[in-house]
Amino acid sequence: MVSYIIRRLLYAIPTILGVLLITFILFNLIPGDPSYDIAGKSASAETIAEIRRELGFDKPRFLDTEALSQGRIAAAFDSQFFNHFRNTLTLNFPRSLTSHEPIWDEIKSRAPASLTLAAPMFIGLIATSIAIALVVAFARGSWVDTILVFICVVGMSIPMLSYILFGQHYLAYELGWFPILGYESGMQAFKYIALPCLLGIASGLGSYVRFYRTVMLDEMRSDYVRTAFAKGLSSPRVLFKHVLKNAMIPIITTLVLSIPFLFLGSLLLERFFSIPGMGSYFLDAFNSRDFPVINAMVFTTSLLYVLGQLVTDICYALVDPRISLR
Amino acid sequence: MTEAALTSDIAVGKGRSLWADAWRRLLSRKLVVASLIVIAVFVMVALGVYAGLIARDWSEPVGPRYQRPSLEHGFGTDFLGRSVWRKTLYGAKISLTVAFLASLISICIGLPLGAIAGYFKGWIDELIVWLFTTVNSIPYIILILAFAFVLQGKTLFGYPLRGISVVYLVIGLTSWVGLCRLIRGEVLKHRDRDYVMAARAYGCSRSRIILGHVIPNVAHLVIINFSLRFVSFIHAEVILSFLGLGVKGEPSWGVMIDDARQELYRGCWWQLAAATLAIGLLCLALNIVGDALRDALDPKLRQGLE
Amino acid sequence: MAKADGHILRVQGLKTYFPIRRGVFSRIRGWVRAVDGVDLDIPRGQTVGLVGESGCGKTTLGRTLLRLIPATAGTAWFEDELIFSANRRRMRQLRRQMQIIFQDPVGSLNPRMTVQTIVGEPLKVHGLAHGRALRQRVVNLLEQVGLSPGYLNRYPHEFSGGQRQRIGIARALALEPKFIICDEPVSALDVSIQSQILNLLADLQDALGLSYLFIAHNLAVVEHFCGEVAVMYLGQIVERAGSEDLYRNPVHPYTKTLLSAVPIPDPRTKTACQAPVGDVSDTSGPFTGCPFHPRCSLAQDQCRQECPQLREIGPGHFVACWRTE
Amino acid sequence: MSMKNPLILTPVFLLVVLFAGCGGDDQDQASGKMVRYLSLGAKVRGMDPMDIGDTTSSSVASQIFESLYQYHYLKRPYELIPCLAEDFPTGEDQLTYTFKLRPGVVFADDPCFTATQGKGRQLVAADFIYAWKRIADVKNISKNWWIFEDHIVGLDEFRDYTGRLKAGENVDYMRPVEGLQAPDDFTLVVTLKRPWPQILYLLAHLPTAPVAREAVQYYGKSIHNHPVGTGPYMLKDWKRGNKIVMVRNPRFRQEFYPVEGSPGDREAGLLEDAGKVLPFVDEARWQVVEEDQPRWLIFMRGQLDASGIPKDFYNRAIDPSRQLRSEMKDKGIRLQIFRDPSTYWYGFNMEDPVVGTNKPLRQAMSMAINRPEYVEIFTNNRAEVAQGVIPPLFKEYDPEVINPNCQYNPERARELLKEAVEVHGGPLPTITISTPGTDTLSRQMGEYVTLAMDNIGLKVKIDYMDWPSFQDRIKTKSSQVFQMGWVADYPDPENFMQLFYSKNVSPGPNNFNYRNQAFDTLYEKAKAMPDSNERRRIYHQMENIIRDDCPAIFLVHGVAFVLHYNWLKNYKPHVFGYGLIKYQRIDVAARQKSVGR
Repeated sequence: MVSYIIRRLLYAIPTILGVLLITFILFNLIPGDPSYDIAGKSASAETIAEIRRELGFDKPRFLDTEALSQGRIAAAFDSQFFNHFRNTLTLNFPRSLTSHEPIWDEIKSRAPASLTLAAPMFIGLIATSIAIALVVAFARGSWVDTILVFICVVGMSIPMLSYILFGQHYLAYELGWFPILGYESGMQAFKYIALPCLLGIASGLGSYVRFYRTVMLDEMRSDYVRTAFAKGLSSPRVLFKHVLKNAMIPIITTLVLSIPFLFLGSLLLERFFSIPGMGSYFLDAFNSRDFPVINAMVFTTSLLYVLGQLVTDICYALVDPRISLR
Repeated sequence: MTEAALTSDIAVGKGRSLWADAWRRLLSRKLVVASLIVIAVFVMVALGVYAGLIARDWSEPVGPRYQRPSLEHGFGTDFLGRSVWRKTLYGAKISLTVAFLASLISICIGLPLGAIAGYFKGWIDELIVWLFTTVNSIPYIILILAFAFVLQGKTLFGYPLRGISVVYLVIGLTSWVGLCRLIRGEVLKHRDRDYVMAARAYGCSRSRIILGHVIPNVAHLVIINFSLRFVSFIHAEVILSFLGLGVKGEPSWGVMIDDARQELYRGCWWQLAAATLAIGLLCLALNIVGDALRDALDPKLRQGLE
Repeated sequence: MAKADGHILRVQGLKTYFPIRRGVFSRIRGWVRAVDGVDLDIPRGQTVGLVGESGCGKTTLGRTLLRLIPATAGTAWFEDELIFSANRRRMRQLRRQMQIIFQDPVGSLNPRMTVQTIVGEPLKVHGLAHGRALRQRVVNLLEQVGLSPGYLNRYPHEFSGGQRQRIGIARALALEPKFIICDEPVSALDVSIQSQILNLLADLQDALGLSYLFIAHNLAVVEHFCGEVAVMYLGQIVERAGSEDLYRNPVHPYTKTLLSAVPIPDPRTKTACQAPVGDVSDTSGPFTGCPFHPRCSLAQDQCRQECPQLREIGPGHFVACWRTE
Repeated sequence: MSMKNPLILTPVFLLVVLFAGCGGDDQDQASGKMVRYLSLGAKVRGMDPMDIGDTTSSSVASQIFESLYQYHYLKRPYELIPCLAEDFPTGEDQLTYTFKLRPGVVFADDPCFTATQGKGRQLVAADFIYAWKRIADVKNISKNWWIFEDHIVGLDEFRDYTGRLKAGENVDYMRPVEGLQAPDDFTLVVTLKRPWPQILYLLAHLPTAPVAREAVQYYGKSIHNHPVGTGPYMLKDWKRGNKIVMVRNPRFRQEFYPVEGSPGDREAGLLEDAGKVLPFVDEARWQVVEEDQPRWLIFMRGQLDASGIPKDFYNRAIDPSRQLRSEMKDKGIRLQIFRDPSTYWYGFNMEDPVVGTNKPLRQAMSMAINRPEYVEIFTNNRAEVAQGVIPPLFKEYDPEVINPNCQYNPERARELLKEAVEVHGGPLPTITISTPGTDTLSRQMGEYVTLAMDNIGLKVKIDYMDWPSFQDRIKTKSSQVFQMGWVADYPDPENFMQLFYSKNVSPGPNNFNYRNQAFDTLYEKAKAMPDSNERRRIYHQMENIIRDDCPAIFLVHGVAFVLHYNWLKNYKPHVFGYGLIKYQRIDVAARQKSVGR
């Protein structure tokens, strides 16, 4: 087990390096230079050049070939790519270019908001959809199944934007059941995340129910479930004891692999409900080409993702003894 | 045996492929047939728009601005007095093209990569697995945004990228991982099956085995994946339009919803309704057909049912 | 000795090992010795049976001979040609002469192809026939294996098990090979069908002068079909003899065990049932002595320490056992 | 069965918890505290004056920081009054300015003043010099160097010195700058390289506010989170991306509400508080709301005191005669209309081989746009058609001038297009218009312009991009036509004229890359002149050159419509000034009555 975990962690190294490389290349291809904005709208050409120099944008992209040809090895690696590499791997993220705020501080202050919205939403989504999927699986083939599945399909056919527009306008504004927007930390948060949470659950429910229904039907067709039914065990009991337990594997997968994306939050919901989470932070950073921030977020998310995969695999082994870890 | 006898014998023995089987199964369900008809209608509309037969004059004002739906203007008019009905029809072209080409691109990347990784194993496999793990661990939204900005205004093989081509390229280039992973897993199973062994035994080349034997046997996954993917791509187009990275200069459903989200508060709901309805109807049909396809094509499920 | 010496196939010291990887860096920590030093000759126009429990390496042996699995060591001649060192082009030529029939009639036929494509593809791959000629050739092949040409456009799933196996045989025959490895071709079939297929194979041998390596997991099938039988245990051949000789006079304890498992058509003939002791040993660890010793009721100290070699104990009867001296 | 209940109940339970949380309302309103509710369309980046370049951050930080001068709250046209300075500067020539500081100004209490146990100290002239040197310091990457660049004797050299320092070396702020002297604590002498008539406007600019050296040293790199100023408010709470809360600064110097205003102010009730001590509001709260729809909704709920009107809500608020609709009036909402110092245009890149050398083409494109219609569609008449670059807000604006290029004239445009084909020497290629913005409005404008150009027979395509990509395009001179606008920083048309000065070509502010000898000569002459009739004449000449050369399709000048509830007293929009909350008052009782309804 330990050697398996270590091996999986070692596998993560090329992935992380790949993420760094791909993001660096992509961000270098994106047009836009933050120095124009920093310099101000009336700035002269010299000011812009000075700022580029201060930010290190005038350094060579990958390798300082001139320094290399002169044999100055250390100087040759003083390039944008290697600095980016070094900073990220040592978790020495520079400050944001726009707010000058240390990136970690900002992530620490925003991730909770994203999680406060995303975690209940996600748990609610999973719980509700498993519950419905169980009902549907139990009533498979009947009109209840047909109607519920049809509703789910209709639900997932409507774009999320439509849900948000409807919810904010009618439920919050017209009916006044919820605050229109806003966010407070602590217990107060529940008041504000209620509506976005419900909308998130409503829009995601369809696809989750369908997915879980398939998973559960697969399980229900398996021999041991049939045996259990044949033995005369009552249906709900079989459903919970056998079907749900075995359906946990795909459910765990979706759960764990979603965690890094919970961290990034729901862009649309955060924007419309003014929740100061990672989603809007990220979008802002992107729109101002605040590359240190984007890099830090990409790096953190991919780290979380790799860890999530590891946890999933370990969970697999714990839930299903048939899978050996070699 | 004479030539005539041979032909007649063959004519008698008409075989039913698994595909034909699945097709027959699909057509036996009324709801699926209805959905197929809906999809066909949308495709016809899109083709009609391409041919210039439908909604060619979508950009011309037909009446005053922000007209409610009436007998005269079926779905009302928009901020420039253009017919929302025509825009909805025209949107079928954009949305279907985006979803279709994006699916095509992601299949063109995911299928060969997955098949190669699964069939060859070894370092090629490791490389491809590394590639898709890496891509997968970058948050999707970052990939989408980065690709969109990188592609915008660039030229590809001398063809300038803007508007719709950016949209489908972005969606296609960022969404092949799931399919690639799926195909790789399936090919790994198939590569050691006896029929592949047999092909190798009689000297089939590797490319012929992959193209002629393995891929046809995993193709049903592509088809199932394609139909479900189509839906998510139509939705992706809406999100991209909201982020301002969508189609410009032409009405797509995403653009219409984006327009409508502000118009809603002036009491102008028809553009939102028209686009949501169009998306909802098409996606509903696609989802039903996708489910039915999966039931019909996935041998594992079928065995379970029989 | 070089070359096949008049045999269609000669195998010497063939080893096929699979690595076992463990630990943080997936280093190779051991080997599964699926085939561990096999010598085998197959005379032209004859059938040699290869018998053993499942997992003994007989299928691996067959596939190694066709280079579907890389060999670890050893040599094999097909007529005058070295199989394992042939280059790609040469191997392609060799494949025309050596074919294989699989055990599983479902898995060995591509479910997405019609019979015509399945049987015709080898010809197409080797560029031997096209268009109408190809179809004619396929029709002939189908007739040869006893299938109606009307099935040409049918798909595998529309056939019964026996018919599917006939398709597999037709495919193997398509390239007009001299040698066919029959990898348990009948074990997945109903007993009534088994004999039909065996008869077909025998007829084909007579008509086309084929040589077979016939792999089976029980001796009953092999008895009447093979001129010579080799018994395999854990990657090694433990006894080899003429078919009749072997049945009448099994020497190796393992052969005796196998024979005792054969259902006896005549209830009057009673053989003492010799059930094997213990399980099939693990082939991955380093072990010494006779591979069969953990299960052998006759095992002695020597059996545990030294591995016996094949010795000729009668004319054409070879056995690897210390206890037969 | 036991597992079933918790599973199914989870969402129900969640709902109960969520709904239970609703309904709790603001306890502050009950306590009678005067709270001003505001919204922010973008996030506040930081509150270090040196680093503030965006209007969002300015509008917030300006409640805390003050500059030497400020704009009179009520008087129009806009006029400067002293703020931290005691009076207007003295100086015999146009090169030396001597500022006397107002005595008794102290920094707000803050832990950074360790010597006085957190008690804010007196403001001195050296604080200004220190703040301005920080702007000059290259290492600080300030957004505001353009303010001082090439104006003050010795400051550019100071900047060069900081640029030469290696990483890790500290900038010596004691290093003297010849043009910035403080003979005593309350006197600041500024020596200029050449006349700079706009100096006072810029010294009313937030970035030139004094900064306490103690604060910079105490907070180091996070100074942008800890504003320490002399203004009426102090920062209480700041959740990035969410909200900002400010409270009254108890040690704010005595300042009084103006006793005179413009005509009509008294009738509007803007002089009711004349002579009273500022500020009135106890607490100011900003809520970040990025999308228009939700902002409008919370305004309508009374959770914002004032709001602009997003384009698509216009018809709900305003009737066709530009009056507030009665249902809005019934809610106690008031409408204020005022002019913006802004001009919007499609600019031509004069270095582009197609449009740059083809004046008939530029004129034709300019005439193709029906500006009144454009104004109606995209601004609901909340803009004025432009005839040139100077907005009507400026006294240099000449209402008599009608620019033929700015009149909708498709027939003439088609004729000009024929000429343009001759000038080009062949059929015109498709013209590319770069648009900064990928949002709905930009897209709709793009659709409109395409239609308009199509109408005169010119093919255009719109390249939509986000702001950084757009800037990249402009600054590298690789655009053809670009959509842009300019909002003046101060009430002097020089701010607009610099956009056409040949020494300012990209990446400087002259994005047209417009070069005209005659214009340059006039610009250099006017730049050094104080306001006078002659200067006004020169500005007219310069604007005529631009109108004639047509380096841009001038579209509109902005007109702002602002709604506010009647409980917000003393509310008068201001286009240059920022720190205005101190003048405003909330009628708490009226709000409670209205919102409680």
